[in-house]
Amino acid sequence: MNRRDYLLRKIFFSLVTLAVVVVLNFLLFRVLPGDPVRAVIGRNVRISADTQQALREQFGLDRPVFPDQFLTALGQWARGNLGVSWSLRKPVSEVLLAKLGNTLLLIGLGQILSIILGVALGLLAGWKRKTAVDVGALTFSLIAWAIPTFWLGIILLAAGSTWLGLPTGGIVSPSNVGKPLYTVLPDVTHHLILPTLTLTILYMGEYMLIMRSSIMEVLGEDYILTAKAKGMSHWQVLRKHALKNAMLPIVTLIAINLGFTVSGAIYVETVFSYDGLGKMFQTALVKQDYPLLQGAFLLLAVSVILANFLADILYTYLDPRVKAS
Amino acid sequence: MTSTEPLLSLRHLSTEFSTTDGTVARALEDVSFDVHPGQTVGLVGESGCGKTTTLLSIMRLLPVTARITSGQVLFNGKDLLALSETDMRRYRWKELSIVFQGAMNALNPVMTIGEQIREAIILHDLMDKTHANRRVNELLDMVGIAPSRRDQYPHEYSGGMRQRAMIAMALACQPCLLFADEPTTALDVMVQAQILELLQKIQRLLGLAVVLVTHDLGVVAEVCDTVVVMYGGKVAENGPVDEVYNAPQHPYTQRLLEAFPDLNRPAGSLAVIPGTPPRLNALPPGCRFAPRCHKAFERCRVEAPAETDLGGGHTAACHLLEKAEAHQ
Amino acid sequence: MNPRWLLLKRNLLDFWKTFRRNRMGLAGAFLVLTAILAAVFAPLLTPYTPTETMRDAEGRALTFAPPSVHAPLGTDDAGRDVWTQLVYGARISLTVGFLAGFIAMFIGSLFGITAGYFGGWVDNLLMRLTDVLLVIPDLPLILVLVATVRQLELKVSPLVILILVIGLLYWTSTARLIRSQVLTIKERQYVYRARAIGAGNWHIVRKHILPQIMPLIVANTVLILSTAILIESGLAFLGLGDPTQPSWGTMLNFAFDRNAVSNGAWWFYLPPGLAIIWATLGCVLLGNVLEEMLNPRLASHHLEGEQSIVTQP
Amino acid sequence: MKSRKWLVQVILIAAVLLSACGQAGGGSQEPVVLKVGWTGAPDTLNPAYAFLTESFTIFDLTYSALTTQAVSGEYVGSLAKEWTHSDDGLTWTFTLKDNITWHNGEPFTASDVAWTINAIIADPDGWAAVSNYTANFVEAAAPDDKTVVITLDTPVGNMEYRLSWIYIVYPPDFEVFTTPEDLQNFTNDTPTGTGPFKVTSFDKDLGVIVMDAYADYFDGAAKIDQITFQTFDNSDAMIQALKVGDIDMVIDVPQSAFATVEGFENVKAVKTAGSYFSELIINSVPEDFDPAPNKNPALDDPQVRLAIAHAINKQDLVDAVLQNLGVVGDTIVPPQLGGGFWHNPNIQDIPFDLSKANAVLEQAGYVMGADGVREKDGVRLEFRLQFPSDNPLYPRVADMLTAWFKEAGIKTTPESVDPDSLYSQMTPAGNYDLVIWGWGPDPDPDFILSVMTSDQFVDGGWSDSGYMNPEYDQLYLDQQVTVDKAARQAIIWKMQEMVFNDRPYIVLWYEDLLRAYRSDRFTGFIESPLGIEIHHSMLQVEPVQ
Repeated sequence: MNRRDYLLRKIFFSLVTLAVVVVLNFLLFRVLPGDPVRAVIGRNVRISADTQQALREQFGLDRPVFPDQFLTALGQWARGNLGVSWSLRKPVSEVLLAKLGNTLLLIGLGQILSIILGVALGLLAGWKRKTAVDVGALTFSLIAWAIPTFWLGIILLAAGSTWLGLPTGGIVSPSNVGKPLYTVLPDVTHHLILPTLTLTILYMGEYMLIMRSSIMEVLGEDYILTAKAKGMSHWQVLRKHALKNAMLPIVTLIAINLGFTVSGAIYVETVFSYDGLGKMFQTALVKQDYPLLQGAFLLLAVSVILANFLADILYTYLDPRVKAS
Repeated sequence: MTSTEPLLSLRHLSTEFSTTDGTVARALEDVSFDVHPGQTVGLVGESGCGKTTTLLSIMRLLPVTARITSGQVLFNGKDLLALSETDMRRYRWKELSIVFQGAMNALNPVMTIGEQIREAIILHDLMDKTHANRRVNELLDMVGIAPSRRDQYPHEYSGGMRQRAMIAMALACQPCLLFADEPTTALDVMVQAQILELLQKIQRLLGLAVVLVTHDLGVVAEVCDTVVVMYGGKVAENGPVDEVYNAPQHPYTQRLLEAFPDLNRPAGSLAVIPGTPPRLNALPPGCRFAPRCHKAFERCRVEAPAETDLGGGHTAACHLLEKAEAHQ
Repeated sequence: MNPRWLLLKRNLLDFWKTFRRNRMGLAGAFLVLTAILAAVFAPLLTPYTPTETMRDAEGRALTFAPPSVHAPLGTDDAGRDVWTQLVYGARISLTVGFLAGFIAMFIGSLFGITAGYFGGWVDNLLMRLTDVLLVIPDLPLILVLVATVRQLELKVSPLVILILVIGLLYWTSTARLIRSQVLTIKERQYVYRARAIGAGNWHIVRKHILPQIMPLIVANTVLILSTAILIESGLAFLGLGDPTQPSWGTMLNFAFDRNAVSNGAWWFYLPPGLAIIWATLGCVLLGNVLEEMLNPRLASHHLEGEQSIVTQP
Repeated sequence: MKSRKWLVQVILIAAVLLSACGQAGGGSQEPVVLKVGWTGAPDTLNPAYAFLTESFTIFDLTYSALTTQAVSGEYVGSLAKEWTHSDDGLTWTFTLKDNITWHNGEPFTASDVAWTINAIIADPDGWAAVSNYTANFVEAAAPDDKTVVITLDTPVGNMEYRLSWIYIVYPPDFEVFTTPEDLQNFTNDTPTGTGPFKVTSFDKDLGVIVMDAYADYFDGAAKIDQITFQTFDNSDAMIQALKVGDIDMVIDVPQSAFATVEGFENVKAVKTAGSYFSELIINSVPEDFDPAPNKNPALDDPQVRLAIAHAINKQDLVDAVLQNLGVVGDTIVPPQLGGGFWHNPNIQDIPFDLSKANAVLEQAGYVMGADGVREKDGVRLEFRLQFPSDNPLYPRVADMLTAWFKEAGIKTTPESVDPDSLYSQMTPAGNYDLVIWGWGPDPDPDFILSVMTSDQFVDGGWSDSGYMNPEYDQLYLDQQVTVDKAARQAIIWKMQEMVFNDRPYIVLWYEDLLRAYRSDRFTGFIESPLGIEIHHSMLQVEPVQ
């Protein structure tokens, strides 16, 4: 009942957001000067005027922009056809899919670590408010907030490669390129240390801050006093009563953060030449490969919208209070 | 009644709060009263007079900004203040439990009612999970909630049901002393009556001692055996309900009873006691009630009155009574 | 003297009395002010111009030279003084940050007040718009936008594009904050009274609501500045800045692309990053303290250690 | 159940890892692999339509041509053992070496050569990458398995050079394409060649090319077993990989990292004078050209061009941008071509002199405006300054040029543009003012000279400046058919002078060729201006014992 209403609302909202993204993507694409045929077939290939005209008709570029072309584009995107990359001369969707896994690996690791560490530290800081732990944690998160992602990456790259001999880029050593990642795990791990560390430091601060204020708010609630009155120790109260309530905002934050995580991935992958979507986004930007850029944008935006929606669903399972309100 | 040993005995309890601007609020000063087994004690006074602080001091649940500076809390003759935190935890809920005001906030929103009740039972090692569940059903049944609603969440309960659940939870470990901190606030009148009835019923059934914190003098008259009237962190008058109600000795009590039935009404509307309660971090030097007292005289403004024993367990703290004593 | 001025003066004095006791706030103000001063007085802080090349005795460019008396922060890959680049870069970084921040503040306040004051479908529409913007990943959106706009050959400086894109995208948090504040103020007695005596909407907003939320807007603007400065640095690092008007981000772009790391030229890549942290940290500290002072909310909680019991037998 | 499955997987992965470790440890007969790192990648392995240097690096190793340039700069036989030409220079007869086989084991015959050359002659659009080398070719014939006869319509002065670029392809791979588009779209990821290395895989996404030594190579097999090429997105990462030994050799060490690489232990950094140059292109498309150019008309004023030349500190560019790994440039024929034979040494470069630049403009009537930009008759000296986005050096060049120009009252707005867009914007649209770009000239000056001819300023042509000078065009045709070397040199010197004085290009520098390799692992590289990666060198490389 309530949950269904809530979910319907969320589905509706996700669809609206999706529509905005799709329309935006379409419009930006059309705003670009130049011949859209090139976007479809790639730039370097010289083709005859006849072939161009045929393609024009095939892709409906001779028909009005709205609604015909828009619907055509929509249909193609829905089928996963995102055009052909100018620089790689390959279907954009193919290129993107190949990089998705690497990015998920990096983002996933970074998120998991930063959530675990950030939540633990935030819990500690909020619980032991105004102690050295708290002040230290706050200082850390403030600085983490103010550090530009890419610069932290550069610093860690310089420090890690100089003093620890860690690899400065890529996802595997050149000798292992092309092999399935799980067969060269130690090498992959070695390469992942610095980029993951960068992402972890960056997001940890934020999770910590949220967890800290969240736990402080929860600890001010009457049910915490009730739990204490029941004779529970601080630790028991924290674990059984405070944690779940305080974690709820984190779930929402993780979802919202995905957008920022993607931004982080663009910087970190650029600095560490990590072969993922973020790096590819940056390359597409430099090479002005618009089909690739916009395909990547579409994929990233849709993934984040989807993840937000999943987080909303997850939320209904975690928080029994979710109401339509 | 007075011949038996008191179950709980507060002896000169004083508690301070340090405030953010660096001053000290003397929230409780020299508070003493007894609670005997099976007795119901009403703790009354205006908001901020220290009723809740008294309860929290007894259970040692004060925030970190608070300090108990002196006194004793004797429970069955044992000073709770001298216990370690670990030992104190064993007393909570098992011996002394509490029903907070506003059960919506006092219940954890993400745990079912059943879980929250069971948790206390299992925490104190009273029984295993299966038996605990059976016990939860009994308790819910006792407070008039269908056991089928055990696995629901607090937000699925009405206000009155939540308060019942809270009571059931407070009884989970069969304590011998129950604190009820304004258990009927924020409930509508019908439900208030039902909750009070329930409390009375349970007290009779289980032979509990109850300390009922309230601002409703009518409730006290109806439910309590003795009453402790607090003002500005001190006990103004303390004695059997009948005696105090029929012959209030402290000017504050007198004024209160005039303002009856409900002293929580906005001061402006009835305007019975002019002025406002003292700020605890800027207390007057003499009697704390002096600035508002219609009978106050010079001494009241410079010297705090001591407690005068009026016999039969009736005491009051007022210079007028000392004078009367002296005259006698 | 004008009584309104006196009122302002008294309030400012009160504010200053509270503020100067707050060490974080003072630190923030110090960081922000020094950055601004460095930008304004850049030509006085260095004997060189930002494009001047440092030369050795033979007149050859001194590239990647470590810090020395002549170049306190060394030289970059083109033989230019890093310190000079840094103080002149402050101009670009701060200008872009401030302008973008102000645009965001203006839009955010406008939308926040409109949504909060008028409510209804206006509110609904604006708030859903902020929801949508919140979900779309911000950096990819900015990158696509900037790249597209640049392709239009509008003959404007890349910096103008950056300012507009950042300003037009980062107003959502301000709008939400202002809206919630307006919602509470709207319900206050004097607003009802003003309405009862027939005051128009614009009058009420200007006379009653705006003065109330102004402090909050100021505090929030300072916070947005930090975001804008950070975003600008990131975009410049990705090569979307104006190479002829190098900001701190542009310096880092050059440092990274020109292998400052493998050259060990730490003096080239450390200072711009520290400068960015300097400015953003300053804004964050200042903004947080301002916000805290204007919205005091102090909650204590129930698990703060053991309360002390002095009386032991 | 679920968790147990997960556990099984973990164990499996661990087992795989352990076994992998075990394999790496054992076995003494490891194949010798030379791992090469570079920041580029071939655009395609199809010789008909490959334009990037990287593609030709691979072709050099996997294909063979009739002739090849030796490290000395001379042209020697590759597939051809010996050759003669008729007295009129119109008929060339080549005799092939023995024992040449295709990588698939099929025998190689003269008809394969004839097929390739005739295919190019027949479809110059499809074979766009190499068709300029068959200009003036009439036909190729194979009278027997070992003989190729090429007929020309006019004599060609640089026949051996031209043939060194025509890689003979395996006809069955290419016969199937009937249209130029089909041919162009063929990626040819595993080419069949006759060269010393055989491409076994080319993964464009991963940027990896694996090449195995071809044991039956006709000039004797290589001493190593495999070469891998790995593309790095970031040169820092590539340098680091060389340092730690992940790769053995680096092509194109960035200038800014060369000093660092020189300091590495067990790494030899190789620097040789190179012929790559970068230039400032000044839009020289005539106003009456169709389509009409879109440019600032002030660029047509020779005095403005002279002032621009005075306002460029080439030595600073070399010092700062190239990190002193190169020399100041002047003409479009670098000193390295043909051992210095073709470069005109008499050209006096325009000195960097900002006051002179200002004086020239002042004299020409360009008055300094209030905003520091000079102006004459309403025309402001305000130019677009564009450069291809794929070059890491040009942002800095643009930045430095802008600073100098500003001192002379010239305002430029730098802009990084995707190379394809930039090209289509320039040729033949002529929609630009100033562009920074560069060339890697062929060993023979013919190609780089052709870039300045009028008829190259068409869609798909090589000209980007739009320089049109009938006298120059005629001289270009003359040098093509002048077989006498001294006479050809005179013509070519004259052509360089014309370009230098008219300034469609202001040549900024000649880059050094920078390479590095692990000297603790491999030895035998031939260090020449052609780079250590050419097949002559790769045939000599062997592991350090």
